[in-house]
Amino acid sequence: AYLNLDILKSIESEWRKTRCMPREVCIDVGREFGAPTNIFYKPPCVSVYRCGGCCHSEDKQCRNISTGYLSKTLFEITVPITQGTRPVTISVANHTQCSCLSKL
Amino acid sequence: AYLNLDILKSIESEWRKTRCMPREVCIDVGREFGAPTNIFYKPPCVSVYRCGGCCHSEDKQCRNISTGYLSKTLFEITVPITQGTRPVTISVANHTQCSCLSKL
Amino acid sequence: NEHGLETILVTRSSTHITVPCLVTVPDLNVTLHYPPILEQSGITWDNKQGWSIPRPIIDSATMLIGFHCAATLGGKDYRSTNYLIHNAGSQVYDVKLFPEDPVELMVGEALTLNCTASVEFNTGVDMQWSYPGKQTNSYVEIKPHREPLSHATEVVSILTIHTVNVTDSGPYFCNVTSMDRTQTQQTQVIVHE
Amino acid sequence: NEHGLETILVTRSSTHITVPCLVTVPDLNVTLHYPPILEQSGITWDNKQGWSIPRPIIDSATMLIGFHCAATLGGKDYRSTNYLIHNAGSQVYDVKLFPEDPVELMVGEALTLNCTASVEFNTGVDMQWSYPGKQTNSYVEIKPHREPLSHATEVVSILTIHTVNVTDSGPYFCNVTSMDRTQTQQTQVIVHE
Repeated sequence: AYLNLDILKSIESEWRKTRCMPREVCIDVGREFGAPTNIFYKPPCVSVYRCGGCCHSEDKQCRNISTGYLSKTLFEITVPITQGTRPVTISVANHTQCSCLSKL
Repeated sequence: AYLNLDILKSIESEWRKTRCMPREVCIDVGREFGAPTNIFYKPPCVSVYRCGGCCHSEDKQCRNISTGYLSKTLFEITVPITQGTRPVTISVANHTQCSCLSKL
Repeated sequence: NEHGLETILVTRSSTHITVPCLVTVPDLNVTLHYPPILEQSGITWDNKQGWSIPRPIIDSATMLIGFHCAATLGGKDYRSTNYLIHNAGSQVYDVKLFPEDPVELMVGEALTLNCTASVEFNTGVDMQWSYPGKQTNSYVEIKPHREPLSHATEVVSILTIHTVNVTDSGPYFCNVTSMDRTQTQQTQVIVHE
Repeated sequence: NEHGLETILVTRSSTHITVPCLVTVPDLNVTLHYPPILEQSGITWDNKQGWSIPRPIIDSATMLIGFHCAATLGGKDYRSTNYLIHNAGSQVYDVKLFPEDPVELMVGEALTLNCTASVEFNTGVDMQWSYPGKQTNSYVEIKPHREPLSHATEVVSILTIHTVNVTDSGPYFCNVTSMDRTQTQQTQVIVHE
């Protein structure tokens, strides 16, 4: 018997779509930078690329092999509000190349 | 003093990019379906859309308000291998609309 | 403020928020500018308070910046400062300091204290420690963490001294200050030679 | 097999994998088809074994399907079955059954037993329970879970009986079967009236 080529094609396309590569994600700024618990960011998240996707073996993990940094400007609110709200610029890691690296 | 409009523009764009909406993600099939521990899928993940992004209040959470299902064909390997490998078709939830819903 | 930005607070009980564009010319035609929102009805003008926006409209907006008022008088355009809307809680439900029992250590060991407070969503709290080492500035690491859960937000401050000294013995206080008050928890640390 | 698909296993110690395209015409020109891979050098043909691919090439491939051989003889094209490559482990490092001490319950209470095994990456194990209720088919929920960690994979099977009965008293066995053997853990459950 021969494997239906359409099945093979659709499986290859799914495998390509789910490979380990930089993917757009939302990063919670307060959590990423360990901000004090009386500080809020507006917006609370920024959009950057981080490595994601699946490796075809459990001993591998999808990791960044090259990384840049993006500047993002946000409003920073400090409570109590009397301390005011100000625009701040932060530098956030942005993965540019990924690979399935061995865990061992 | 007036807020620099460029700052406002870049912050608005960041807020739009990180809003709660359907986003492409990789779902580990074995984990999603609670597969037995002697079954492997090739590829191990499938690509679907799930709600993601940030709400602007901690009492809100980004949830799907409408969901479809996508058919995906994969190979299923059962160990010991003598039981063979076969193509299987699964139906995976695909979020089509999202909203910041109240947790309370 | 000096950044051309005012913050309007929305508390849990607010049914409306007011963009406080005050005018000296009572019948001046003042327009409200705001980010793309779904529903416009219910937004009303009162020349003594400013523009009033119903809470559901705020909740459904994807972003809460870009609110400002504009008017034209004598052919000249005027524009208010920019307003940013912030959901703010105020309640601190409880504060705990772990371990709760006194801690006994040998010199050179590591001390970790975990101060955890459960607070109303969107409540900002300032978490400060006072401890013997603060004066003798022995090397102390303090890590904050904020985690919104299903019914409240958990705020945490973890104090770590990697190698304690006898001078690190004494009372350790975790002070949690919210908008209206400070709550304190305390534990005792004893370092043996 | 009947799906036109053969699985080639790659174990931790494999330095090469062989795509076993065997031919009866020794000097036949057989080509190997494979998914887009980075590095082609090192792939060799041996008409008694088939195509041999060095392990690093397999490790760097994004996908491990679409391997097959093709040849032309007498103007006619021939094509082998399709090969799928699967990294397979075989080691079961240890098996634990929690709680380890005997469990005492009252009728109507819930019983939860957690069988956890640490296995080599990519090791498939069949986890089966034997327990008194299996014959009297009292309502039992069994949930598997697989979690690759930093040095090994944790495989778990959680057995739950929501409302136990006296007939659920007795020995509970968790049998973990890998390619070459079965390991068993046991605990005792006592249900009081």
